[in-house]
Amino acid sequence: MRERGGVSDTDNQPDDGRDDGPGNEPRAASGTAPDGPPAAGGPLDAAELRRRVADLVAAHDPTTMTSVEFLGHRFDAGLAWVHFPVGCGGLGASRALQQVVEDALIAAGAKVVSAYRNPIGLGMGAPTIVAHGDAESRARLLRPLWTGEEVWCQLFSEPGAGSDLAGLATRAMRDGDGDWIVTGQKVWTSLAHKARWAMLLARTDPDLPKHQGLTYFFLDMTSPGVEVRPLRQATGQAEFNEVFLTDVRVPDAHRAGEVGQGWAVSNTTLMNERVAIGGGAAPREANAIGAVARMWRDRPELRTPGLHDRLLRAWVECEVARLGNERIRQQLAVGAPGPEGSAAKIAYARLNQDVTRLWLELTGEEGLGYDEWTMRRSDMGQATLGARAPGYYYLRAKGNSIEGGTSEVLRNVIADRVLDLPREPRTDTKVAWKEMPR
Amino acid sequence: MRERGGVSDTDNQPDDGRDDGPGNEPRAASGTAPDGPPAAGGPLDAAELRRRVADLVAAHDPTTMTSVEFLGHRFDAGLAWVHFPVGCGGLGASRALQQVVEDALIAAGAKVVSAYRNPIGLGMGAPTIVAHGDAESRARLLRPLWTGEEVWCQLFSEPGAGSDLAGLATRAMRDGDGDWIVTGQKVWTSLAHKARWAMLLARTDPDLPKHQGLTYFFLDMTSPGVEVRPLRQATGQAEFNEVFLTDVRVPDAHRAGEVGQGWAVSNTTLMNERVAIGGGAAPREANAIGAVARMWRDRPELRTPGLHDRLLRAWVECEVARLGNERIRQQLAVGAPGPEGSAAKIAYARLNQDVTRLWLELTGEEGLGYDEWTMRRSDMGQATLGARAPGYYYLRAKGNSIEGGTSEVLRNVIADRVLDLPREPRTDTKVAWKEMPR
Amino acid sequence: MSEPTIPSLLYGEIEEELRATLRELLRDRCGWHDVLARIDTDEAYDEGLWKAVAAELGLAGLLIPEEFGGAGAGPREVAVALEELGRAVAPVPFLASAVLATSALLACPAGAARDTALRALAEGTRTATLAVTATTWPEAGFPLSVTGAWEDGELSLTGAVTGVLAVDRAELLVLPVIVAGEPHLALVAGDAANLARGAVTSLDATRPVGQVTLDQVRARVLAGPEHAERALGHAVRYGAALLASEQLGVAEQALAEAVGYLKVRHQFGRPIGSFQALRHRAADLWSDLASARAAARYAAACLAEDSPDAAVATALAQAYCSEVAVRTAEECVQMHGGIGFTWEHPAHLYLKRAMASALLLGTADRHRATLGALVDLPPAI
Amino acid sequence: MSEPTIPSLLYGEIEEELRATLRELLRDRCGWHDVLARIDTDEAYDEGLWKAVAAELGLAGLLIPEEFGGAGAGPREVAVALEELGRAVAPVPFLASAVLATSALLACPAGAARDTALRALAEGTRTATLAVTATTWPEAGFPLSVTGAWEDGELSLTGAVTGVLAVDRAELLVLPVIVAGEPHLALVAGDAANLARGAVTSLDATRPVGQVTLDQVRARVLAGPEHAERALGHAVRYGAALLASEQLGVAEQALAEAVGYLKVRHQFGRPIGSFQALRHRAADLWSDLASARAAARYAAACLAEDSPDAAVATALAQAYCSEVAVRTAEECVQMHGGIGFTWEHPAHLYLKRAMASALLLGTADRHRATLGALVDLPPAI
Repeated sequence: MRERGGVSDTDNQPDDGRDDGPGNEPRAASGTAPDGPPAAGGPLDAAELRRRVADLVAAHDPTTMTSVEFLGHRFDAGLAWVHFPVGCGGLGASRALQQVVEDALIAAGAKVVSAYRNPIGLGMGAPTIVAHGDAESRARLLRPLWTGEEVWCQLFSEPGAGSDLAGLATRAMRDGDGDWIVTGQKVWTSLAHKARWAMLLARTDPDLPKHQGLTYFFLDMTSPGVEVRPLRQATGQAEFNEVFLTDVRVPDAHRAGEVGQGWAVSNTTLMNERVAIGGGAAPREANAIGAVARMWRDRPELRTPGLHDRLLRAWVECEVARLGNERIRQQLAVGAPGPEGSAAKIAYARLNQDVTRLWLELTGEEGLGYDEWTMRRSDMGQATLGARAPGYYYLRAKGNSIEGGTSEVLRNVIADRVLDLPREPRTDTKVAWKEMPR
Repeated sequence: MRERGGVSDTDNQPDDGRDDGPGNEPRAASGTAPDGPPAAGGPLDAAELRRRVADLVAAHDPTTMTSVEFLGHRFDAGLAWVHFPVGCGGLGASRALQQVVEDALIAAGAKVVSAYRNPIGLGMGAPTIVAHGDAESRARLLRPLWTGEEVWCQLFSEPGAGSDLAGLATRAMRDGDGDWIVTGQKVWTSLAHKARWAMLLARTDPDLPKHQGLTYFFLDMTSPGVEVRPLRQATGQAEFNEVFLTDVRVPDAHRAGEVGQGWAVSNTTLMNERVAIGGGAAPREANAIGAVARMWRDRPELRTPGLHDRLLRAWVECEVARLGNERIRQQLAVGAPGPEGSAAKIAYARLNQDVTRLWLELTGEEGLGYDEWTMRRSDMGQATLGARAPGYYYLRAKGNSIEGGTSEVLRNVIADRVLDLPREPRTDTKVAWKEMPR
Repeated sequence: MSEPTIPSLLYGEIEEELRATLRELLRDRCGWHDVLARIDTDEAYDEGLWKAVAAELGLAGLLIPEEFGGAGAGPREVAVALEELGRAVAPVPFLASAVLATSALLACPAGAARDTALRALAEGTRTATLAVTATTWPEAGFPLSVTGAWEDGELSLTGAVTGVLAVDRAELLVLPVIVAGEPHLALVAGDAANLARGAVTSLDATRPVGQVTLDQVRARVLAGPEHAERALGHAVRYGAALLASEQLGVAEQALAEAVGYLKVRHQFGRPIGSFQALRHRAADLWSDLASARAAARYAAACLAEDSPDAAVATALAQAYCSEVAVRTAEECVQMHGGIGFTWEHPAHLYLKRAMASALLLGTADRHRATLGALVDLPPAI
Repeated sequence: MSEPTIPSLLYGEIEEELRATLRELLRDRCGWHDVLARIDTDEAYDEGLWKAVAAELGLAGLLIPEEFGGAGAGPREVAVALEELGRAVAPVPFLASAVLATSALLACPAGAARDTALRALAEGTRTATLAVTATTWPEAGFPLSVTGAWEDGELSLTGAVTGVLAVDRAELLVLPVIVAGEPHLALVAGDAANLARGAVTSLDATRPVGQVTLDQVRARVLAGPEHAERALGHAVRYGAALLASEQLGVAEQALAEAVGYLKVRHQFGRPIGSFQALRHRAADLWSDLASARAAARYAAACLAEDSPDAAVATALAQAYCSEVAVRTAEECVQMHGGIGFTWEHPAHLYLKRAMASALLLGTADRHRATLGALVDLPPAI
């Protein structure tokens, strides 16, 4: 939960973008611009890409091999992320052409890779590797990340560093031969129990102010000293993990970006998380409001006048939020991204909380029950609607205003970046990290 | 509005009670302890007081004279405020015996003085004069204050000093002969247009931190240089005034408390305002909820299911607030005052705003109308229910969360004094007033 | 439940141009000091401004086809105009004339009376109103308070309507009447004989309501039983859908005022906008506005393409935007503290416009009930 | 509307003593770690704690007159006990046995079955429940799901009830049944032949519900048609009124946890409790609690003096306190951030208790509807 929380929180540190230079750099650099040579062949337009997809499918019939094998061939053909450089699974083409490839592959009968197996690697790991990894890291890491053979997770948040990610305490110290020895505790880590690699943010200089003493690493999760424990939530499920790092050795070659530039590098990761939050317009009555509306329609005996008013209010809010998201999507499509994403995230959390509570109240007696408290692992995210008892969704929704940036932090983002309101006095950005009260 | 606002705000300055010594002193001193000699005669118990009332009425038949005349005799008999010292309209008796006097006077057929004519003088002026005025001031000021011959107002708030009353800018400078020359602008002053005297807080030393450079005066409102202008509100009415002070001369004899002790003295005034907020338990459906409930009952054609739910919610909130106030009253009665007063004030403001809005929505078409925009003076407070159009009450209610301490300041009071939450960092209490950004 | 593809919720180039032109005009000629000063006069409307808006910019004819001299634009453009007029709390009878009366006329069958009226409105030489109680909502029944009778081949009307927008100002009244038990729409001249009218003191003095009384007043028929009910419902729905954009404009201005004040007002040695509680509330208001904009745009877009979802979109926009406008205007007062409660500050102008608008053309509550029926969420029995 | 003088809303000396004793016991034997550990076991109730509370402290008999071995106390004392039990989220069947079943028995006419049961409950040697679906509300109709027949002079019951508090734990079940078309209350032994019962996995694992199925189960009559309906309504109203005090206790503990965390948790170099947005929210919760305390106290006091306002007081307390408890527990999670969402933190215990309690004995919504009828605020037609 805080894993993604940490991510966005950081991105959103009210003052970080201003007072602390590094904060804004990756935003400007935007990480993933093509930097490889243009591929041989014709101009990289849609027709050329369709031709390459046709060549790929002709050479490697997806129906005769495993998904992993085909994805490997796709990577080698530069058709994984077309805007990545050649050799990194891309062609240095325009990002807008990616959809052409996806469509052509579907038309050719090739299954499109699901983000489910390796969502963090695909969404955040890959852009960071391309932007900040050295040639060796790119060559080693990107292909198995893409095929899903190597799952990634993110080691940012800590018990003492949630909204204030830059205050993290995990310590990386150089040893005699230039490697790094890492010790600390990370938390809210999705998929850590399946991950081969992690994006790790650690403190390399506690004498500097908190944003300046951080360094970013790619961590091999099979290294000695890495221990992953499930973290059980109020729902009974364990969606996340705690990760304990005890004298874990990380080669300096696995450092991403310069020493002390970890905050800037992490912003590449975070920015890409934020982009991933978008997507197509959901249909009306998607999410929990649909479940409540169906229950209202199907079970007239549960209806009361007071709940009717609440249902209608909730329906209005949900539908307006849906239109708001669609408007954001339309703005992005014409290249005019607004800051409404943070507002949408706040609204989603609040609405999902209100609606799942309404659901439980409408459910009445059955709402007193639950399906299962036994701790079970969940790979990522909340259960699909209908899979569990209403109580589960009520409890799970409580996390929505915490994970991926607390609603409080997001309000600060809007106040700072949109409304340009004066900042709160801050006491934590100029002092050495080790002097900071905690 | 801010006039009372300023009052409570000050009382409630989060840090003032801690960082700035003077803030707490008058609270401890509590101002009005008897300091005159005990009156001659028997022990000052209820029987004795009843006897004195009987003597008073026998000597001065209230049915044969004006109210002012009788009040004068009552003052002279020490039966105005029995807990005040002898000579100050009191007998140095226990405060709890005041009710005995009131009851005995009613039983004797004497009209009890209404606070309406001089509420600020009676509620806040008198305790301040007794606690901080010199003998001459007491002798000169208390009797006509009590009889209502001299109305009082309070010159605390300023355009630039609302919630932050201690930041006020009105300047008092000593001239050659020891008098003070006062220049500045005050605002939100009820009754200034009728007042003979004012409680004035002014800055005597801008080089000190803001709480330390204030001094308190009794100001003769007929002095040259005092100009009173009505302040019109959103309702169209002018309940308050602006008061402009231009080189107004105030004799040093009219200073209350020491130079630089104005903040402490003002706390006597403010504390007494807070006490006055109490009172008896209101009946059910007092306030605006009663008007809405009656409209609901009397005009079934206006009812809708959605408004029904809102009405019931509002009714619950109002009734619970009423019980909450009653509980506060009961606590005070057994001498265990709690900090619930601030919460009650916040709740009242919010509820009155919600309920008057509901009233307007229920009213429908007639709610589009208004009774009168012409600027009219109002002596004090909002119009009684039923006297004006619903729209008036809707508009007037907006002031409830501002006057007498904004809801924001009162939340700080609760956070500080009740929950003992850590304070916000402050930057304004240690620097010279003149250096403070504004 | 019909659920068409969502149309564009953005502002097109022409809409942005229209906005820029109108905003400039309003900045020059309709500052809040002007609006405030007018309230203390007997002239509710700024006639010069109305002439500039209606005739010179041609906004009165936005909805009117070019064949009648109009701009042949549509509800999306009207919505943008309303946003700007709302922002300025402009004292002009745009909603009554260019939206309500115009859309009613457009929904009536062609005919001499209608066509002449449309031409006059498009020119900006005449102002009209829809003579219904302004709190009516799209699904309310046809009004029964005015009846008509045929006398010597002429329609004669008797009755009264209260709470009518711009009734004292309008040269033309589009009036729902009952003739021989059947609904009709009639056209009446504002200065007709035996017609009495006047404004009442109104909560929103920048847009007062008034009443009209008719005692055998001569009228012309605009629509008979086969069209009248539909035309009236169409006009009220059009008005409700577009009013959401005006509410959006009011809310935007109220928030802009509040945020501006939060930046400059200092207390406790800091700008008050640096206090987190106020920052968060301002952020929430901004978020609400983003949603309101989407809802208002969707309603206008659905009208523009005559979407089957137009009724849902209208009810949705009203249910949401009217509450956002009131909440934002209320917070604008609160964030200003005492000064926001004075007559000499514009906050009360936004508050009164927002609150009065929340009562117009169906409260949020009415529109939620409508939605319940439209999207199959019926009440409890 | 009846409006009696408001009774004392404060806590009396005896009540404070009771609170101190119980709080000490709960602090020693019912820390949240204990409660949490129990959820992962098969034993829903802490039998040792229940014995201490019910028998040793004698709280099971608070409502029971001394003639039956009870404490002869009243609802005010029960309310205080519930505050403390709620604070501790104590896994004991107090509400089911000492409140619901006991008040039902007390409302039945004297008789051997009843009197014996009361004595056993007062001793703390038996636990009872009122076998109704726990979401029922005071004005709900008499349940029809169990019917009784006379066979050889003995009452035999058949049917089922779901969602019953403590049903798997209780030795005695007070059961509303229909005999010959008429309402009765019957007493059934938990271990009676042909009776099956069991708990279900519950949202609030510290107070699970379960079902009971009866197939010709032998029973004794507690109340016939002349008393049964009133006795059942009395018990449910008693339970609802006093549940408000438990909800108050849950909310108090949730706020205390949250405030404690706000003081120690540092982010951005400051305790998070110094951030104004959180300070204000905590202050608002505290204010709500002050009101909830008044409402809960009023309900208990009205029961204690058999006030004509008891029905209003009950509906009011439930309508208010159940929402305050949920809101406070939700904010407790939120103010803790991630840690508050973990299993190893008590916040979810308060949240689950608060939310499940909000469904018990009538939702806030039901109670508001009841109030509407009681105070003459009828629904729209």
